[in-house]
Amino acid sequence: MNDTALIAPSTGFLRRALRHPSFLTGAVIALAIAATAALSLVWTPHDYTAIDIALKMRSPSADHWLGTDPFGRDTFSMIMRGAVTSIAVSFVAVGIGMAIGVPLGLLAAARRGGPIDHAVMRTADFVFAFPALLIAIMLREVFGPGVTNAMIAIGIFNVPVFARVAYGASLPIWQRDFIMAARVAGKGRALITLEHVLPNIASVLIVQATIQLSLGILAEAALSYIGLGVQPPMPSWGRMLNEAQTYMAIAPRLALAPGLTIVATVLGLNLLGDGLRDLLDPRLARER
Amino acid sequence: MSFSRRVFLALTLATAGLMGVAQAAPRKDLTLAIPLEPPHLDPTAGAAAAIGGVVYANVIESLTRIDGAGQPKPSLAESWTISPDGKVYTFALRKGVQFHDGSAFTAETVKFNLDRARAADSTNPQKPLFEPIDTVEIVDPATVKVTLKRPTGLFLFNMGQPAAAMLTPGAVGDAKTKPVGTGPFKFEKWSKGASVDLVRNPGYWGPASKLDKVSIKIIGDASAAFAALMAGDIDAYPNFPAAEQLDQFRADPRFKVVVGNTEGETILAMNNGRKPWDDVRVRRAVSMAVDRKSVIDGAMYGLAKPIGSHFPPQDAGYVDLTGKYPFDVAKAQALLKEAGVAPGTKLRLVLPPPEYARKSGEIIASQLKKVGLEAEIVPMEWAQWLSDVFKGKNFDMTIISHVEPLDLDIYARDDYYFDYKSPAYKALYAEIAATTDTAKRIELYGKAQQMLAEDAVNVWLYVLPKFGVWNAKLKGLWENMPIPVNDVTQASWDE
Amino acid sequence: MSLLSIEDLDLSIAGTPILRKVSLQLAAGEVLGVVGESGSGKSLTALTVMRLLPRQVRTAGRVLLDGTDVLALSEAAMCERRGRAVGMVFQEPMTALNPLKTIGAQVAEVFSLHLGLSRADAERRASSVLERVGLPPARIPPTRYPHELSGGQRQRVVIAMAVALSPRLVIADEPTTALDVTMQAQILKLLRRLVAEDGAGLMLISHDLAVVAAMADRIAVMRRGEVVETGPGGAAAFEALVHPYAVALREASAHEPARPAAPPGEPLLTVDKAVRDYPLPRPHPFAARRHNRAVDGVSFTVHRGESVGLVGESGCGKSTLARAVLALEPLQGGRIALAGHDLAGLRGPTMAAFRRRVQMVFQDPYGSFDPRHRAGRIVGEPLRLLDEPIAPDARGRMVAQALVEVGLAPGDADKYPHEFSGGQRQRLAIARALITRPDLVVLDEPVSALDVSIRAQILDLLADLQTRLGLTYLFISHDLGVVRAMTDRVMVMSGGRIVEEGDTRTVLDHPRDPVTRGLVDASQHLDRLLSQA
Amino acid sequence: MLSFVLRRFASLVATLVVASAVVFTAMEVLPGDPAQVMLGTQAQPDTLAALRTKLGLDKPAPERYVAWVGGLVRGDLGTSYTYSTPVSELVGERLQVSLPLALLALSLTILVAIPVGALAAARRNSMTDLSIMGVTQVGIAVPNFWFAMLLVILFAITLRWLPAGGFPGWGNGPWPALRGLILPAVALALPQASILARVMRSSLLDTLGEDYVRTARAKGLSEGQALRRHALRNALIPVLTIVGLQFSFLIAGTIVIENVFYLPGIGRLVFQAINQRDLIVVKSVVMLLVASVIVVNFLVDIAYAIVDPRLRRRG
Repeated sequence: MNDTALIAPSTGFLRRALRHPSFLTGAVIALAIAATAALSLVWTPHDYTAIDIALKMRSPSADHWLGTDPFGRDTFSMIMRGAVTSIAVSFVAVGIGMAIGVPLGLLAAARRGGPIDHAVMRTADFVFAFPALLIAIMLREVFGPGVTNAMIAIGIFNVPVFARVAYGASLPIWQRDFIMAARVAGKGRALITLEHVLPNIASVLIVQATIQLSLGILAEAALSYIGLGVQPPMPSWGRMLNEAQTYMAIAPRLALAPGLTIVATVLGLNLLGDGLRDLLDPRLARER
Repeated sequence: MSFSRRVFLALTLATAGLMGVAQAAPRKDLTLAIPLEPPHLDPTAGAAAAIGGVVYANVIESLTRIDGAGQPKPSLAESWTISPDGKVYTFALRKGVQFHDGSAFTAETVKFNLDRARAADSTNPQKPLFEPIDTVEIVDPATVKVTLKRPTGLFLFNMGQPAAAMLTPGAVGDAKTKPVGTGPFKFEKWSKGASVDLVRNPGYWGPASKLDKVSIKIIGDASAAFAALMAGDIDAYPNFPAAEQLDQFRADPRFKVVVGNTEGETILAMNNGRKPWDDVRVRRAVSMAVDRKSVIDGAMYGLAKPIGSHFPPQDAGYVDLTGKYPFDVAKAQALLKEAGVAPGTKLRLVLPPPEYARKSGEIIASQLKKVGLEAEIVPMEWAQWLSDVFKGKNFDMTIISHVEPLDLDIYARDDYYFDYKSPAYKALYAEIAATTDTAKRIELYGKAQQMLAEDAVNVWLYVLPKFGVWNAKLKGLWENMPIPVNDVTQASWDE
Repeated sequence: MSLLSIEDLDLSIAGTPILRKVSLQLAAGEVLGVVGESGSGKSLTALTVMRLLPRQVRTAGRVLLDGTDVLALSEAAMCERRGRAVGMVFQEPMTALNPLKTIGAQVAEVFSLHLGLSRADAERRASSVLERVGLPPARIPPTRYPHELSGGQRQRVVIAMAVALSPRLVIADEPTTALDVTMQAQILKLLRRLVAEDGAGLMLISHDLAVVAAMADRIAVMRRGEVVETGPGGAAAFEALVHPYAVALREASAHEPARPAAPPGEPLLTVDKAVRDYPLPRPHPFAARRHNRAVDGVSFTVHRGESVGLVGESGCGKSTLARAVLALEPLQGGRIALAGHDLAGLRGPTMAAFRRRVQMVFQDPYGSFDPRHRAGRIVGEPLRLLDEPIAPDARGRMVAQALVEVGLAPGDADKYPHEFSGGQRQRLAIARALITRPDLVVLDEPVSALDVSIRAQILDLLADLQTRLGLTYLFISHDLGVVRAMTDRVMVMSGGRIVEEGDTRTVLDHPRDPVTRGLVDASQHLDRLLSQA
Repeated sequence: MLSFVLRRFASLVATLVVASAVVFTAMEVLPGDPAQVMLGTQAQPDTLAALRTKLGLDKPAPERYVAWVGGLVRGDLGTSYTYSTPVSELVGERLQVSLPLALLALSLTILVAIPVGALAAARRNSMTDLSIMGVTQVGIAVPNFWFAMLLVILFAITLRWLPAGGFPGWGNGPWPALRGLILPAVALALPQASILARVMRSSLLDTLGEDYVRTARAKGLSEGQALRRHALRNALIPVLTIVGLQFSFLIAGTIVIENVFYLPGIGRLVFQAINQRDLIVVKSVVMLLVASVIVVNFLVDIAYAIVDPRLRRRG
């Protein structure tokens, strides 16, 4: 690790950010999706739960911008409200992952080589070996399907990710001379972790959080697709895809709209993450 | 020669030519697909309908058999006599019948099978069917006398159900993986998750099948099934899962689409033992709140027949009660108010996995919302549905299709999941069960339907339709599905 | 005609000019020394000759190699010349070799590539070249991987590749900077012998004027992308340089700060049979733990007001010993005491009191600052060790005073570390170490990361502060010149033990232990050693 | 090398033991009675009890755990409650679908990703690089099951080149079976290949910046030669890690994709078995999946040691 690995707080962040194409694209997409989600809480063109069989399978029109589904619900309204589901699930899952994973990773790094380090990292490896989907299925079986279980399942999957990232990013920090300087200044491990390690790995964590958000959106879609996510009447992009599947031959539009929305959202978040990485962490930028 | 004559001639010649080819080599194989894989192939050891769906009548036979119209017909029992008190059935067995492994079918076999099914350690899923049997006696190798504890009107029908299959004693242990029966087809191979293959049984006692090979594939996904039919990978899908795709098959001359009936009364079951559904006014209000037409249009593509009580329209004794509680939001609200059910009352609407339940449930939830009932949709897998709803009665409402034929008895059971408690109905059903006279029975069936509808025990939605899609040249498949089986014994290719 | 002739070379990276009108001449059989501090453009000049520049680089001017302008050659023609007409040796032997290939294969590649030799022939030739650079196959089989070799051995492999085809020109870019002093002399000797045998020209690039002067026939001094002076090498080099920058370089490398001799006071730090073990990973889960003994029964005493040097090659245990003295790592045997108080018993307030009295200055000043903290916070960090929490304004005053003491402005407290120059950063580090008015300061290679010209200023500051504040120094270094200038007594460490100790001048002028002798020989008599080649 | 393998192996065994305990406990808390599922709605209490005894469900949990683990060690995965066939046989049949699918997807991933990533790195900042980066960026964002649906619409429904789902079995020759696996494998491979190509690119860019590549160039190797002979193998080390991690994703992906294409693979087996409360199958198959991930990561570690001589003699 060289000097550029750790960067000083920069005054020109915003100026640089506005010139960074992928950050800008990603930020615009992410903000658009977030704004749509927020808007859907107070307004959608139509009631996204209103089933009116008489209106079923309408093609896109001025009234129904993306047409209607087999229950006569407005596809556009459902996609808008589906954003809330996706965002809520992936944010809570990242929250769970960070709240548990980061402290564990920091603790393991602070106690490097000791039994706590081994216990934490082996557990992380172990949880990692369980495909998240199996965790989701088990949770569904025990607690019934629902959005909470999706959050927990994805959250559990996020825990070892954040633990490893926090651990991996902290280790080189602990090797740095300023940590020894802090110890000479009488600081203990906890204080050093709080005052020196955490601020210095914050950018890495932010970048990882963005990546996990986009993975969370994909995972939520996959879980909803196989019926483990949010339950009707609350719309979800993944379940819309599931419902569209039998209509693939008749109305591919039903599968295209939610699918493209997922792609756009995940793409946006990934671009945002790449951009943040460039802007926050020059060393990692090269690896893009 | 005019143009049209020439065309006609050409067509005739072409048809003749095709027929010639067909006559030279009529197809002797059939590939059909079913949505669910059977867990195993022993109908006497598992409840899954898919078991009978594969082996019933094709591989394994019973004393009687149920035909496409739902009537019991002679099978391994050539004929029978019933004592005047309706308690003693004497079956004359078909002679010279051999199992696929060469063992003989005799009165011994019948006694073995019936005794096994009702034994204390029996794991027969339909054990109650055998409960009325008091004794089974061997009169001679070709005659069996069965004495019942009480007259049982449906006994012949019950003896034709998959669970009453006759297995050879020597192969009972392996029946789950290698069923050995007396049917026109022998079990050949089961590629788990993919298909079950059957071949013609050359030693069959009855008229030989016109098919040499039958392959039953498992394709659960509607879009995969659609593509497989279109590609000609399968010849028939007797119970096609997606109504919305039928129009495409109808438009294609290669296919025949048959919308048939099943015995599956699809109901919105209410927990009669739980407040507020224990109040008949509330149940009536719910009945009025549900718009059957919308449900059928939305969930079944408009292709199901509505019912107003627990009885399918095609069966003898049916009474049309669909007009009893017409769709009326205002009236439903008034009734609820009268019964003291506040708007915004929450309820658990538990939905088992099948599409019909999930789709109907979503529509019904939105309909209930209009009368002020907030239904929380709780989807469940079968295992949990069985333990939570069916056994634990932990639900307010659920949607389920009762596919067993002539199952009015469930309303007379103690402690059944929807918890209907009516001594009057119990008495009525006892009378039905003891009645062997057909006309009298039919009349009583009518009374039972009226009584159930009056009490609005459940909301009866529709009879589960059966969408058969198959190659237009194929004939002899069942149009209806009185019991959930795929009888291919009469199937053949058009010549 | 000269072998290499660089004429008016301009070089810019992404529009920023880096080299300006660089002109250098090198004849066959001659050694040209290029000297300059980091960033002077000497490495880029070398890479231009090899045409191994980053893509964004634009060049102008001519680089004639045997009369051909390499800047005008096609890439394919250049590939033919690299390794065959010009060989190059790099600074970092640890990373200059492919870790996944054996050394034999890596050397053999030169032969198979340029001569089209079969694998067996190429390997045979590789063995003989390895033998020639001092890696006889009998002792160091060519089937070894780089990680199985020491730094010096690896540098020999790199040299083997550079000289394998006896190129007309060898470029060596800081070939010994990453090596220990004793190794340094051997490698330089080897390089000189090889080019002499082949009659090749050698372009030797270094920041170390002594090295260059000892090796080169002619010297070019570079600064900020320009050649500021050229002159003769050898013994005459020092006297001949006239450019002010060159003179400053020369004087700095021989600088000795004024240090009035102070009478040693009472014992401050006593180290008694200290032992420090590191556990090694177990070969299998049931094996007994094995240990690596980094400090092996070391005893010494440092008196108040003294400046004691601790020297030794890297890995000799001197840094571990320093960490133990700072109570950052526990001992497995023996004891360390400060003014009679055993470090092992320190807890809470007594530990804070100890830390207040013993502070440290690190080798890499930038690395010892949290880049996210401002200078004021960094310098004030040890103030938390005071018994009483202090008010923010008092704290600010103390920080400002500490900054002034080391020659910085009070206003610098609001700057971030990256806004300071290298020398200023080391001043900042010293300010931090002194803010609690410690008795003992451990200085771990405090000037070795600095350029020569700045080095002198920092040494002056340290000497001045010691006198003014009555500090005691434990001065760790591998650079005997600095140790000679800064310490009263010196201890020489090797293999975890102190092999020799005594008055600095006595020890360095009349070394008794072979280790000391090796160190002294290598650093002081570089030119003599080389002349024997 | 041997001691390294031994140490890793010991931790592998320990992990597997913990995994078995976790899986067993998870099964214990699943609600729902396997006997009830098998016998359906008409079953009587005494029938259910009889079946439970037959299945050994009436024994205490620790006893069943020991019996189960003991069986696993001997290679006996138990007998399915519902299928009444040995679980190993069931698994064996399903593996005939899942294993070729996973291998096909993995080889597709590797065969596409490594050359594409290497190309992008070699042509850094060119149009080729930019387009590869753009395509892979989208590839990562595409949910594999949705991509699968698109493939079905295009290749199965519209063009009718390939089947939309189902698996004919290997009995009818390899071609029909392979045809059934092409679309699922492509759907599985796309996102993984996108990720791997990007990892390959950045890893190769890193190694291309290493000193030894410069040394190689100074020897006279052209850029391409230096890349192939020196950078590539070093760049593969981090790629190997990702391949190991991707295996876990691939397994999860297989479960979803098998459902889209109705393939009778391991994923569907778990799904069905959970729904039917065929707990012995669930336990054994979940254990198998987890073990395969753990073992693959173990193999990746060993592969490191083979690729990287520095690890071979590690203490």
